[in-house]
Parts: sequence; structure tokens; C-alpha cells
Amino acid sequence: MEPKQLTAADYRTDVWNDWCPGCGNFGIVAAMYQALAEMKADPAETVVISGIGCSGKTAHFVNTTGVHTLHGRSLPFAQGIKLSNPALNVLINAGDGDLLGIGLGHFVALGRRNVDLVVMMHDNTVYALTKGQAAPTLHRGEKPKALNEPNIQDSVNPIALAVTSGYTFVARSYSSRINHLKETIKQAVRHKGSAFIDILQPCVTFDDIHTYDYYNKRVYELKADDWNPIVKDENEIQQKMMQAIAKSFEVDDRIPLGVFYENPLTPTFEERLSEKLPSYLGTPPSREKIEKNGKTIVDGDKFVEIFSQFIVEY
Amino acid sequence: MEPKQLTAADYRTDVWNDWCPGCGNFGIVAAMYQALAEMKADPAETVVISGIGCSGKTAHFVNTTGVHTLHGRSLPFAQGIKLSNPALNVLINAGDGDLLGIGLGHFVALGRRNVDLVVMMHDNTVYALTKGQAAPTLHRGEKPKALNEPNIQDSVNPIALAVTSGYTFVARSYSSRINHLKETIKQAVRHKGSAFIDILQPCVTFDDIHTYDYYNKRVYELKADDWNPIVKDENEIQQKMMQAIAKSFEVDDRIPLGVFYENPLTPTFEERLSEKLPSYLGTPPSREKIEKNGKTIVDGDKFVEIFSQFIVEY
Amino acid sequence: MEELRYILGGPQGGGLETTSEVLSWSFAKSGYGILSDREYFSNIKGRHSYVHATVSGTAIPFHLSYPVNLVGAMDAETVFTHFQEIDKGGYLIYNKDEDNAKFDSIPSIETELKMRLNEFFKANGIGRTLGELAVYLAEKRQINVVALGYSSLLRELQQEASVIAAQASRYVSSILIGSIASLVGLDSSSLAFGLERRFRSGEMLEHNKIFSKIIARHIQTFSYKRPNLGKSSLNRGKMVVASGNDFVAMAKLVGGVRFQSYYPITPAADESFTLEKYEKVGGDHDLIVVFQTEDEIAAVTSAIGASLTGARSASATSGPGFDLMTEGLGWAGINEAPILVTYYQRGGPSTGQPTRGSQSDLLSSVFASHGEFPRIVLSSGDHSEAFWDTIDALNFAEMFQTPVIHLVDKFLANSIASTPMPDVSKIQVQRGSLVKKVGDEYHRFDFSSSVSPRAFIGDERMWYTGDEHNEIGHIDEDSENRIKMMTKRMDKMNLIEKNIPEERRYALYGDKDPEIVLLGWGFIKGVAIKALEQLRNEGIKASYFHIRTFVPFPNESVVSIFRNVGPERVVDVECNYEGQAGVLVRLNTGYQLKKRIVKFTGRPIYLNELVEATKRILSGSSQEVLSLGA
Amino acid sequence: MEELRYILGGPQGGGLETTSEVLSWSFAKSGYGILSDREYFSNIKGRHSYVHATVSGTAIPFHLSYPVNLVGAMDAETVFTHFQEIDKGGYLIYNKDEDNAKFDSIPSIETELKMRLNEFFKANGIGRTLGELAVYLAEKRQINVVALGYSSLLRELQQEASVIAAQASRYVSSILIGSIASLVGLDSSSLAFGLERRFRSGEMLEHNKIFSKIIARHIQTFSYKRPNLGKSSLNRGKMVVASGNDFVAMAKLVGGVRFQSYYPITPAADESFTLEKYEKVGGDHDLIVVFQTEDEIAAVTSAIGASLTGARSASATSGPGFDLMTEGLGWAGINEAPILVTYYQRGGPSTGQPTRGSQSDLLSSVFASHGEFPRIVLSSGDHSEAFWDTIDALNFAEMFQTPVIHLVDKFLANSIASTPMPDVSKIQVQRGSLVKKVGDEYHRFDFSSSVSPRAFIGDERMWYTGDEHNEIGHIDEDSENRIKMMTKRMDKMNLIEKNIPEERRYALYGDKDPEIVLLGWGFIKGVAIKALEQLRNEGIKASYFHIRTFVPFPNESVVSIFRNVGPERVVDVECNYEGQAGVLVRLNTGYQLKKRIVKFTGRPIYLNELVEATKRILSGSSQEVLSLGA
Ligand SMILES: Cc1ncc(C[n+]2csc(CCOP(=O)(O)OP(=O)(O)O)c2C)c(N)n1
Ligand SMILES: Cc1ncc(C[n+]2csc(CCOP(=O)(O)OP(=O)(O)O)c2C)c(N)n1
Ligand code: SF4
Ligand code: SF4
Ligand SMILES: [Mg+2]
Ligand SMILES: [Mg+2]
Repeated sequence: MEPKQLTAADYRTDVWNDWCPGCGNFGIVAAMYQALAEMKADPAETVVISGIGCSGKTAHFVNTTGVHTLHGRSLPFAQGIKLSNPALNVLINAGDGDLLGIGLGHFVALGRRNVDLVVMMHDNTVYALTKGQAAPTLHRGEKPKALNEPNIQDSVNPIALAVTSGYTFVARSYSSRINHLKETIKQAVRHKGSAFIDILQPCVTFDDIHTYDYYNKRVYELKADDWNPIVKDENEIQQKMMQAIAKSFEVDDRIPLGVFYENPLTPTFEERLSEKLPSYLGTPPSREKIEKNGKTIVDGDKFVEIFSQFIVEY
Repeated sequence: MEPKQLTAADYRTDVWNDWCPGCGNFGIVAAMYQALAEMKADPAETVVISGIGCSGKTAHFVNTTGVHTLHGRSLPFAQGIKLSNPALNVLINAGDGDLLGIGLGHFVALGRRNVDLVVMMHDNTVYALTKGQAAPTLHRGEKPKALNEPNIQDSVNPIALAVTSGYTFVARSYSSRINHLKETIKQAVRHKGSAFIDILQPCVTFDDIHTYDYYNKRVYELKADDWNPIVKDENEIQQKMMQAIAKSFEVDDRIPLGVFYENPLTPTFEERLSEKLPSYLGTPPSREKIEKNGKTIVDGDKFVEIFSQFIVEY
Repeated sequence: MEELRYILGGPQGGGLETTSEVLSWSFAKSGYGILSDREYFSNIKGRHSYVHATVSGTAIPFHLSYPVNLVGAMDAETVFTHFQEIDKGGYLIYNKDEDNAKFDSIPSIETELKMRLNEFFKANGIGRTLGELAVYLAEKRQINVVALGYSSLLRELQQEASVIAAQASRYVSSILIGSIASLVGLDSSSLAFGLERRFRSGEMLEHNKIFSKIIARHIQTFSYKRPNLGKSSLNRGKMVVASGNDFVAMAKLVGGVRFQSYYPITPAADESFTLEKYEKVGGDHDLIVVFQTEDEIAAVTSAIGASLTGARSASATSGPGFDLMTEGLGWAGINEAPILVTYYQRGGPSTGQPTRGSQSDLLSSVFASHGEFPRIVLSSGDHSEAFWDTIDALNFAEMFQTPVIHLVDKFLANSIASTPMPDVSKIQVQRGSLVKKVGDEYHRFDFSSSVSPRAFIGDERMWYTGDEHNEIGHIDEDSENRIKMMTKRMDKMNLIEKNIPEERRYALYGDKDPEIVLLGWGFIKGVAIKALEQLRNEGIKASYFHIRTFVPFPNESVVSIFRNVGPERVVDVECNYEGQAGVLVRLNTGYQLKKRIVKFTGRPIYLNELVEATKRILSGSSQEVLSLGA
Repeated sequence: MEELRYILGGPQGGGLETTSEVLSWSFAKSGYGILSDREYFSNIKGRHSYVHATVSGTAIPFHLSYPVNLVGAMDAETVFTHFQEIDKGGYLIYNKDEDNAKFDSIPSIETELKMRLNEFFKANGIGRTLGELAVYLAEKRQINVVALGYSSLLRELQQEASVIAAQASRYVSSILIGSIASLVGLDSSSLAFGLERRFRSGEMLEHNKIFSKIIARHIQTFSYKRPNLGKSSLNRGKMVVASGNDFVAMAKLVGGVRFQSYYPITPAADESFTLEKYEKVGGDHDLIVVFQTEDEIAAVTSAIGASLTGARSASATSGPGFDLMTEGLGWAGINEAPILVTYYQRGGPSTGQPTRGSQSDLLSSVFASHGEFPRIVLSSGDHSEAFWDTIDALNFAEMFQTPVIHLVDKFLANSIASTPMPDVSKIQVQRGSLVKKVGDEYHRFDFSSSVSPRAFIGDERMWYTGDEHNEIGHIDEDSENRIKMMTKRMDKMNLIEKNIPEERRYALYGDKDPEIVLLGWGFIKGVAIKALEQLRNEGIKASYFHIRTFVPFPNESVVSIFRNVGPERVVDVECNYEGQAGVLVRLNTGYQLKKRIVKFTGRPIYLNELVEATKRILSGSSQEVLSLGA
């Protein structure tokens, strides 16, 4: 399909959006619509993949291909899709429970691969769709309204975890800074490798602590003049990682938004595959012809040639 | 049972140990036997819990209670055991595939809880028991002998991951420095909270890269004179975490052994539970009487009292 | 009127649950029995949700039916969704301020319903507005339309109770409480009781009391004949009014569960939330650790771990979570670890219909996990069964040292019923074969019996492994040992067969010499039993065979039913597509159920459709697919 | 001699596989058919492992049997473990250097075997040493004991081939190659072929050639009558000599799998390793991405993802991994995603007997995952079936757009067989209903057919969800849509019933008018067919009913078997405890299998024990539990 000139509104489906009025998720899809329009994303070649949760519904609200997967499993589904068709532009919308709770193993595994895709985490500190239990992003001692008692598990630090796991683009944005988020998404898409965006997303129904007000008072944007997250050469990697992790500890009074870490040098998984399978990018698994007129492309002679190791002639 | 004076040999079962001759695992159990003897561990109150892998067999070789669980699941089994009987001394022997591959979600979740137990990771860079595939600790580009091609996934950094996840005692030791390992285990047991020991463990059968020779040339012990991993007050936490993570990047030429991070201040999960359930440590789940002469301890009156919210009288 | 059936509808998150609860408490307090089902989308706020209840003073109701006598609508969508369900002479309470609302401009109404509405409005020559529909209902359908101006009511509340305008909207759902109480003539002390249960004390309570009086004044102005339930003839005494989830939670606490692990999932999680509320159980030294894990794998494995230390332990989940527990279940099986999984069935496959009901997880629970090990699978038919089954499940798990799966369907889990308080003195706690202080010679898997004496971790030294093992618990690959150990474990199925009597496995209701037998399980029980009554009134002799345990299966009794009435006259009634209990009937007895009434829309089976379907079966139909309910 | 049966034993990791491979290649090259099973502990080095083979020049063998004609022992443990299995007049090759070894001081021998040995030695009044045992075997059992001094042989090798002492031990396993080749009189070019296949070129190859000559010299010194296989009468042509794992891997490559994800697990992983070796498939532009994931959940879900983009995709696992795939399977079901899971069955439950075989995962694969969705379950009986079933499975997955589970048991997976090269020109690649360039109006789940035209992600815009959905793929909770969509999906089972013909579902071997019918599946095929022959020789008319597909089930044919021969004469033969295929027979046909021959020790069923058991059944026994094999 030829990319058409689509507007942000064109990237919205006519599925009724049933998020709670005022939900931070609206800002996230708004930024996605705009980013997709500005990037002239081809709807058939763009895939929005989500897990299960309020965030999971995103796949139905964006007018590209949408794959609404299982709770916690958006990343392996996404990798299957991307690795068999690396031409696709793959965006993932996952809940914080999705990604850092049940799906955490996949989260770290993706970092180790650096597959070229974008992971957007709807960071709302709760399991929203199951009615407000503590998500892994909720700090210990906090008690949003659905909890009987304050949370007794510590929170994970998503930025530090992403950096430690090998993500090569790690950023934070905020659902009500739509422009900032849109730009961050575009940067993440342009980045080659696994990109992670921690998106602060107020859940107006269940999280009465991390409200718009809470974030509005605390967030600030990292500025180029005193913050450079980009790895210029291999030797810088560790230092930039450390810098990002150190920055990620700022979460209480002032919450930084922006790119924490960006490393364009580590090869993507697709590049690693291409290295051993040179035709990979040209004819990836989804694009291979496997039959000619209903017959396998491997005929008898070819079979013998390929599998000579197994064949004995007597 | 009264603790008896047991020797290291008493902590060894008479199950035939079928690890490959020369395997690093022998050093690990040797250190465990000694540590248990020196700590006068009561065999009935000590529980060795393992996953599946060569490492998983450890539970059968130690003459305390042993629970050989499922691949990747040693930690949740262990938490169920420990939380229902917090008086137990719980030691976990897990493979690096076990813990940082399939079981990674549990690994991070445990850090968030700081349950008082000890996790020993048999870091041998391969899935040994399935014949030598790349484990999550194997670096990209390395090709131990069972691989057809060099590994194309990056390794995780176990120390950085443990620190980031909230483990309050994080150390590295080496299976052939039995004394160092024994002392580290004892420290870890004494520590209150989740303790993680990354144990370098040469797999002599499948890993022809990280051999004894490889490690012997590289390891060095962190010394008190220029290394202090201990958090003295809350304000130091971040700095000590950063220091540990920075140190964890040293993996190539020189590999540090010792305690990377130790934080005695964060309350354990058991303490957190006790705070809301004051009788928890005194009469934990496993020690509660739930019946009197075959009847429930909750009689009719008590039922009405407890569940008054549900009861209507007409 | 023998029973009152009502529907209350409104946007999810709009207070409907409060309304329903208050009414349930109030009805219960004034001596009526109530069953109240909750239907909702997988959504937090805004989508259409409703409560469907039956209230009766002659028998505790365990069924729902259409048409209803009353629809109370918080919003226009409720009217558009449910107007067809109101009986002639029934009532519609709605907000006339919305008279101009058109169904096709309500975004939350799903396309299919819009299309059906479109056809209906066209066919009946009505405009598309709520107002016109109301007129039509009053004139053409003989429905008593109680048109209230919700905003003016709220304004009155503001004035009389000095509620500030911004907060008045919190009381929209109270309009239904007040108007139904007034219409039905609920006594004011019962209403007050309901309100107090819900709001305890304070402003909200006071405002609600004032508001119900304001509303009553308005309702008085309608001259319609009032629905009259009559005085209750039910026995007086203590009633438990609670959801199925809560009944199970109560039973777990009373039955001795001291460790429950869970990962949130609809419709199971409510049980764990209740357990959390009661984590101190009720005594100074009793407590339950309710452990929210990172996933269901951790939920089941940590519960197994806890079980090894001697704590009675359990978990609760539904389909997707149960799938993830499959591997852990097998470990419990080979290690003979007592463990209870309460399995709340929702609509599948996959995420399916996460907030709707089903009975489609039976086969997966009977066969889940690779390899072979003994298990017990129980299923509950109503709230009281759910309570007692939980108690039994805990005992069975320890008596046979094996996993027990307790199936509860969402219909039961999320509906609120009034049930006489269980006689707690009848509860037995059977812990099976236990030992202590055996010392070095303790062999956890002693061959002496299928159920070896069990010591707790912490009391003795012992070994467990998921590998095949010898008596000590160490890995063993020898063939002879394998045969012995497999046989020891699998022999438990014989022990279970012997020790769980046939009568415990099923229940038979209705005519002793039936023309037709309905065979079902789970929440079908209530509606089926009521259907028997209706059928009898119409001269049809029917009975209901209720399966309570699937493993062990009530073979003998099923066989005798087939023998006695003939295979042609046994009808499989289930909330799934393929008739899963029917599959197990075939498997266990060889008999094939040739007639089926199935429903798989996620909504419960209603009395009227079951009766009708049964009659159609009697007239020759072999399969009925039910579809009622919005 | 019609067939040669041998056992080669030694410590795991000691080179036994090499020995076995070389011999297999060599026998195949000289025209014999071979089947060679591998038995090993869950251990990397040191525990006893052995190969059990049948070699024949009259028919390609698909069975194993006891007693064997020859045991080749790398170590004393092998002799202690297998000496009872040698036939009178058979051969024992062993290392006389170990003559002083006592069985009770060999730590790797399991307790139970030690106890059995103890009894045996006591009963026969022999000392506990290897040497004494050898004498006993030669004298009392008429066994031709080929006692070799392994260390002196290795010393000769060091001298003749100038191998340095430290490396000589690598050649212990070659001693068995050389001695068997020489004993059996394998022609030297076939032996060279076997060695070349294994060692390619270089030092190892040369040394082995020299060594086999050295060994032959020693073997010549024994005056025993040689086992004589005779010249092969098998057809000449291309034979594939490979394990079941490899046959499946070949079929996947040829059948068009372009994405395979896996997480290592015995006995499945070998398939993926082979795929990795052939990741370039064989052409410049053909490739397969073999994706090692972090767990089986990721394996199945990434394979499903790949499938959505149009790549034929598959995974391979065994019990514990399959359990973890359960949830993903349901997502594929509701999303009508073609996907193949090759399910290698090992001993369960739980970790069970991870390196042993079983057929105990049938029920879990038929019923895995909550809710209801169509699926196909195939099972293979031999290496050639495994090849063709894989091809079919891939086609079925796409034709019916649904998950396919292909059951292979470990016996088949890990045994090496020689099979005529498959006629590749017969392979059909059927991709089912595909579309491209439909544009905005593409509805992935179009109601027009049970199998909606399928476009690939990347070609069209479309939606998928695990929730119940409408034709577009968006979440939909409407009842009417639910009924349509469930029915559309479940109707595939009818389509499958219609399109997979009855003949494809089973195979029937043996007598047309049998006294007894063995009913089995999987690797039982080979031994059962051979058993028919033996039984016929003994005057018993028997047939073997082989189930090839469990979903769809060969109902008609099973029913007609029961009808024709009578339920008393059908015997369930399975490698599990409860007779799982029997359960499915009951479920699908109502017939109960009343006679059973089962084995659940993890070892395959052997010809002799099957024949014996069948005869016992014929004389009235109703259940036989087999136990043969070390
Ligand atoms: C295996 C499994 N377990 C549990 C659930 C139930 N569930 C649905 S949404 C959800 C949590 C969602 O939380 P999060 O991922 O943070 O997303 P949010 O709703 O906050 O966007 C859970 C636990 C499920 N669908 N699948
Ligand atoms: C669910 C599941 N998947 C796969 C396996 C197969 N398996 C057994 S051991 C093992 C890997 C062991 O590697 P590691 O955890 O590093 O332990 P090691 O053997 O190296 O000590 C695997 C994948 C399994 N037992 N269970
Ligand atoms: S529950 Fe929270 S996250 Fe979900 S839609 Fe409502 S506000 Fe948003
Ligand atoms: S395979 Fe490796 S890790 Fe396993 S026992 Fe052998 S040397 Fe040790
Ligand atoms: Mg969330
Ligand atoms: Mg390892």
C-alpha cells in the first residue's frame, strides 16, 4: 500500500473508546495519532500490539493493524511478528502490570535482543482493568483507593530496569504532555533497536495519589544544555548507562521527562540475524515463497542435496 | 529438633552425585556443607530449594530438607514455604537459565519483597542439563561448544539486575574459592532480607570459554580497605546501589568477587506482614491450629461476629 | 405476586452496585429471599451494566427469569437495552430529562443492538427518541412508565439536604433505591437497614435517607397499581446475603485456609479481596496470609510451597490464570501436595468474555497438565453448595493428599443470594494422615499406603521433587520403583472412589417418574429446579440431575438415570458450546446425551427460556441454543 | 539369523552415541534396515546409558525385542545391568580389565537394581565381581563372552596410530564399533562409510579406521561361531537414516516452516537444533528463523505472532513446556491462527522421567486450555509417519486456520531408523483461503465461511484480539454476535470431520478376521505389527488398529472394529497408566476397552513382552502391566 496523506484523525478507529472520562490513556492515543500522521505511517505496515488491561484496548483504537494479545505477552507476540516481517513498524502498548509484573521475563529478554520496536508502558501504578490493585510501579507504603492496606511490595524502577536489560532507547514521558509524548514516540520509532517509553498515565478512577496534579507539580523536561543521553562511541556505553540509572532515582519531588539513554551503536537483533542469514532482510520468513503450484519448493534432488548427511544409498 | 553438632560431611546425603567430574557445582555444595556445619543448621529447619537443571539436583545432595521444584519456579515455591513458616532457613540453588531466563519475573518480584532468604545462582553461562545452549549469562558473540553459531542475545548483568530489583544483599563468589563462597553464604544467611549470590561455576562439559583457567586469571576479591558495600543510613541507599552497579560492569579482564551491596535497613517482607498482622511471626500460617477435635475453631457465634457484614436477621 | 423480578441498569461505575446492594439488604431484612445477578462489560466506566434480580417471599429464589416486572434505568441506554424485557403491566422507571436521547447517538451501544433497535423502531413506526419509546411502551405495551426528572429530584435533594451541586450526581443511583422501595412498599426500617449496611453512618447515609423520602413523595403521585409481593412466609432466622465469591472466602477462612495466593483476575479476584479484608480472620492469633503474586504461576507454586509446611493453602483464578497453573498442578500431583484451586469460570476461549459467565472450563480442569496424577474436581450449584464444597475440598485435599479443583461459574460467583446461615457446628476439619517427630527415618512417600503419613516441612527433614522419586523423595529412574510409585499415586483414585460416597456426587430433584430429565451442573441448579415446578404445573413430569463432583464421577446414578428413563429422555443442559458434562457422561458411562440445551452467550440461563426449550425438546427438537439476556 | 538385536551400554557422555551412529550408518550402507533406541538418565555424564537396536536384512525393523543377541559393554555397569538380557548363544563384549569390579561398589547403580543383583548373585552362588559373572555367563548361560583388555587395545592404538596417551581414552567407544563390525562381518567399505559420516575426515577418522583393524585382529582370535545376518534382501535405493526428531525437522523445512521458536527441553530440543543447523534451508533465499525464547510462553506466542504475518510457524516442546503454552494455544484458537506445536511426550507427571518415553500427554493435548475452540491432534507411529504427519499438520493448520498439535513420543523421537527416502514430489503445500489487497473493507473474521479468507499482517490492515470479537476483529460482547462467532469457529470441527477422510485417521494391520485386536498409537505401531506376525506364527489371528488422528477421531472404524470382533476382543495397548486412547475411544464411541496392556516405566514396549501379554490376555487376563527394560 502506498502511504497516503492521513491526518491524526484518520488514525483513530470508530470503535467507541470506553476508557473513563479523563483517563490518561486518552493523551497517549492522541499522541500516537499525531505521531503516526506526522510519520506518514502506512496503516497496513504499522502494527499496534497490546497486552490485557485498560491499556490493552489501545490496539482497537488505532486505525492501523492491531493485535490485542494476552496479559503480559505483548512482547513475544510482537517479536514473532517483527522478526518474521522486519519491514513492519511495531508499536507496543502495555500496562505496567502487563510489562513489569506477569510479563517481566519477556521485558528483560527483549532488552537482551534489541529487536527494533517501540514499547510504550502505560504507567498508572495500578492494575486498572481488574479494579485497582497495586501494580509493580506502585511504591511501598502507598495506598491508592482500591487497596485495603498500604502496598507492601516495593516498586520496580522501570527506567533502571530497561537500561540494565539492554534497551537502547529509554525515555519517560507523560500522557498529558501530548506534544512531548508525540515527539518521544517519533524518536523511539526512528531509533533502531528496542525502545522503551515509560509514560506517566494518571488513572483517574483508581489512583488518587498519582493524579494530574501530582505529576504537574513534579515533572520537568530534561534539556539538551545539561543532559546528553546519547552514546557516541562504545566506550561511552557504561558511563551513559550509569548516568541514566542515576537519573532514574529521581522520582519523588522532581520527575524528569525525556530521553534517559540512547545507544544507536548496539546492533539490532535483525542485524544480528542478517549477519548469519544474509537474505534475511530481503526475504524474511513472512515473504518467502514456500510453494510452487501447490508443491514444495524443495524437490527430490534438492532434498538429497540439503539432507545428504541423513541419506545413505545402498 | 535440637541442633546437633554436625560436621560438614553430615550435611551430605548418600545420594550418588552425578555431576560431571570436575564440575563447578561440587565446589558449591562443598561450601554449603561447610557453611551449614559452621552455622549449626538444624536439618529439619533448613530447606534447600532448587529449580530444574544440573544445579537443580543440589536439593538432593544436601542433607537438610530438599525441595526440587520446577524449572524457573524455585523462588515462588520458596516464598510460599518461607512465608508460611518464617522460622525456616531457606536456601535456593538455581541455574542461571532457571533464574534469569524462564524465572526472571519471579527474580525481580522477590527483590521487591525482600523476603528473608538466600538465592544462590549457579552461573555457568549455559543451559547445562539440556546440553549446553546459551543461558542468559552468556555474552553475545560467545560460542561455547554446543552452539552452532555464536550467541546472538546479549547477556544480562545479574548483579546490576539484583541491585535494581531491590535485593538487599548482592554478592559474587566463585565455586572454586570454597572458603570465600562459604563465608559469603554465611553472610547471606545472616543478612535479613533477600540475598543474592552470583556464583561463577565452570561447566566443564559445555562451557569451554569460562573455564577454571579463565576465571582464575580474572577474579579478585573486593577488600574492605577500598570497598564498602554496606548501607549505613537511608540516604546512602542510592549511592551504594550506584556503586554496586558500576562495579558490576567489571566483567571482562578483572572480575570482582565479594559483596557488592548490603542494605540492612529495608524491612523484610516478614516484617512488613508483621506490621499489619502482629501475631504473624509468633504463629505463622503453618503453625496455626485450625481445628479442635476435628471441628473448625470458628464456632457459630464467632462466625456471626466475624462476618456480621454479611448477615441479616429477619 | 409470587415473586418480583427487576432489572436495574446504568453505566458501569455509576453506582449500580450500591443500589443493588442496598435493595438486597433491605429485601432480606424485610424477610424476602433474593437472588441478584450482575452483568457487566469488561470496562471500568461507562458501558452498560445491569442487575437482574428475583425477590420472593414464598421461597428463596435461585433463578432469574424474563420478562421482568420492573426496569429501573439510570440512563437512556438502559431503557433502549431492556424495554423489550418488561412484562405487560410492569414498570419502567426512567429519567425523562433524557427524552430527546436517540439510541443511535449513544456511542456505548454496540452495533448489533443498534441494528436490532433500528429494525424495531422501523417496524413499529416509532421515532428514535427515548420519549417516543416511553409513550409507545405506555400505550402499546401496557407498561406503567414512571417518568421522573432526575435533575429536578437532585435539585430537591440539594435543597433539602444541603448537598452541594457538584456532589449531587453521586446520588443518581439512589433514585432507583428510593423509587423501587416506594413502589414496592418496602418498610422504612428495612430500607434504613439496607442504607446503613452500605453507608454505615455519616453524610451519605443521611442524604440517602432524605433522598428516599423525596423520591417517595414523587412516586406517590403515580396512580398505577403497585406491585404487591405480599408478606414473606419464609422462616425467620439468620440469613447470609453475599456473593458466591464471598461465600467461598468465608468457607476458606472457617475451613482453615491460612495461605492464599492470587493474581487478580475477573471473576475470581473478589474472593481474594474479601480474604484480605478478613486477614486477621477474627481472632488475635488467627490470620491468613493473602499473597498477591507476580503471576498465576507464582500463585500456584507459592501455595504449594505453603502447603508443604502444613498451612492449608489455596488459590483462586479463572481460565487464563488456570492455564498458567497447569504445570504447577502436576508438581502438586506427583508430590502429593494438598492444594485447593478455586476455579471461577468465565467466557472463553482465551480472554473471551472476561466478565461474562460460562461452564466451559470443565474439561480443561479434569485433564489439565501433562502426565497422569490423581485429582478431585468439584462443582457448586449455589451459594450454599459453594460454601460446603469449599470445606469439603479442603478436607479432600488433605485426606487424599492431592490437588483439588473447585469449579464455580461466574453466574454464581458474582450473584448475590440470601441463604440461611450455614450450621458452622457441622463443619469438620479432616487433615488426613499426619505424623511428627519420626526423625531420620522419615520417608515422605512411604509405600505402606496410597496416602503416606505426612509430616510438615519444619518438623522433619524430607525431600520433594517433580521427578519420579523413591519413598524418600529422591529422584529414581528404576522401572520397578516407577511402577510402584505410579501405582501408589494413581491408586488414590480408587481410594477416592471408595471414600466419596455416590450420594455426595450428585443430587436429584423433581419427579420420581419423569418424562424428561434435565442433566446439568453449576448455577444451572437453581433455574432447573424452578423449571421442574413450572413444568409440573403444565403437566410435565420432569426431574433434574445435578452433578456435584466430576472426579469422582457419579457413574452409578447417571447410568441408572439412563437405564430408568431411557437415553432419549435425558437432556444435557449446560452453559457451553459442546456440552462438556455430556462429554464426561459419555466418557464415564458410555451413554451419549442426545438432547442438548446449551447457552454460550455469557449470560445465565433464564427460567422462561429453559422451560420453553425443554418443551421444544419434548416436542422433538434435539438441540436448543439459548440466547436470552442483554 | 533373521535379525540381530544388540545393546551397547556405557556411561552417559562416554561416546556411546558415536558408536551407535557409526554402526547404524554402516549397517544401512551395507543394505540392512535398522532401528536403534536410546535410553538414558536425566544426567550429562556418568550414569548408565544404552542403545538397543534391531538390525535386519529381510524387513526394515520397527520393533525392539528381548533377549538380545549381543551386549557390548563400555563399562562394568553395563554388564551388571544387561547380562540377563542376553540370549543363549549370544555375545557379551566387555572389558576384562574390570574383572575385579563389584556391582555394589558402583555408585551410579540405583538401589533397586543393586538389591535385585544382590538376590541374583546370592541365588546363583556367584561372587559379586564382574569376572565371576563373566565366567558364570559363559558356563551356565552359554554366552560367548568376548573379554577384551580395553587398556591394552588402547595401548596398541597409541603405538600403531601414534595417538598420545591422554587422548587414547576418547577411543573407548570405538572398541565396540570395531568388535561388533568384526564379529558380524560387516564389510570394510560399509564400516568406512559409517566412520566417515561421523568423523568426516582428519585424525579421528584415521585413528578409528586403524583401531577397527586392531580390534578385528583380536576378535579373530575368538573361535565362537559368528552371528550371521545373511545378505540383505531389502530393496536398493536411498534411505534416510535419522531420528524422529530429525525426520520432523526435515519435514518442517520442506513443508515450509520459516519461523520456529523453542525453549530447550528434552526430548524436543534436538528437533530445533537440527533446524538451526539447516537455518539456510538450502537455498540462497530460503531461510528459517529459529528463535530461542526465554520460556515456552514466549515460544508459542512468538510463533503465533509470526503466523499472523504469513510465515508458516511452529514450535516444539514436551510436557512441562506444553503446559506453559496452554494459554497461548487458546489465543491461537479464538484468533484462528494457524500454528503447529510438535509435542514430544516424555514420562510425566511434572518433571517425571524427563529422558524417558511415554504416551501420557494425549488427554492434556486434546483438552488443553480453557474454553472451547477447534483443534487438530495428530500422532505418529514411525519415522515416516512423523515426516508426513508434519507436512499434513502444516497444511491442516492453514486450511482450517486453527492450531494443530502433533504428538510424537520420545521412543520415536530419540530412536534412529532407516526409512526409504520420502517421495518429495508428493508433498502438497496447501495454504488455505488467502487474500491480498482487499483494502479498508478487509474483515479478518468474515462470517461468510467457517474459514474466512486470510490476509497477512503487512499486506492489509486488520485486528486480532483474544476477546470475543466481531468480523472486523474488534471486541464485541453482543449475544447474537457471540453465537455467530462461536458457531463459525466451532463449525470448523464439522469441516475438519468432512475434509479429513476416515482413512487418514487410522490404519489397520494384520488379519482380516482376527481373534484379537490390539488398539494402539504412536511408537507402538512397529512392535504391534511385528507381534501380529509372531502371533500368526503361533496360530493366533490378530490385527492392530493404529490411531493416527485423535481429533478428528476415527469413530466409524473404531465402532466397526468393536462391532465386528466384539468388545471383549479389543485390547488397549498404550504407554501410560490409565489407557488414554481408551478414554477417547469411550468418549467418541461409547465403547469401553475392557482389556489393557500398559507400560509406564518410560521404556518402550518390546516385542516379546507384547506377544506374551497378548497371549495372557487371550487366556483370560484383563490387564497386563509391562515392565521390561533396564
Ligand atoms: C493470565 C491472566 N491473568 C490475569 C488476567 C486479568 N487481568 C486483566 S487486566 C489485568 C491487569 C491490568 O493491569 P495493567 O497491566 O497495569 O494494565 P492497566 O489496566 O493498568 O492498563 C489483569 C491482571 C488476565 N487477563 N490474564
Ligand atoms: C518448563 C520447562 N521448560 C524446559 C525444561 C527443560 N530444562 C531442563 S533443565 C533446563 C535448563 C537448565 O539450565 P540452567 O537453569 O542454567 O541450569 P543448569 O543445568 O545450567 O544448572 C531446561 C531448559 C523444563 N524442565 N521445564
Ligand atoms: S480505570 Fe484508570 S486506566 Fe482504566 S480507563 Fe479508567 S482511568 Fe483509565
Ligand atoms: S553439564 Fe556442566 S553444569 Fe552440568 S554437571 Fe556437567 S559440568 Fe556440571
Ligand atoms: Mg496499570
Ligand atoms: Mg546454567
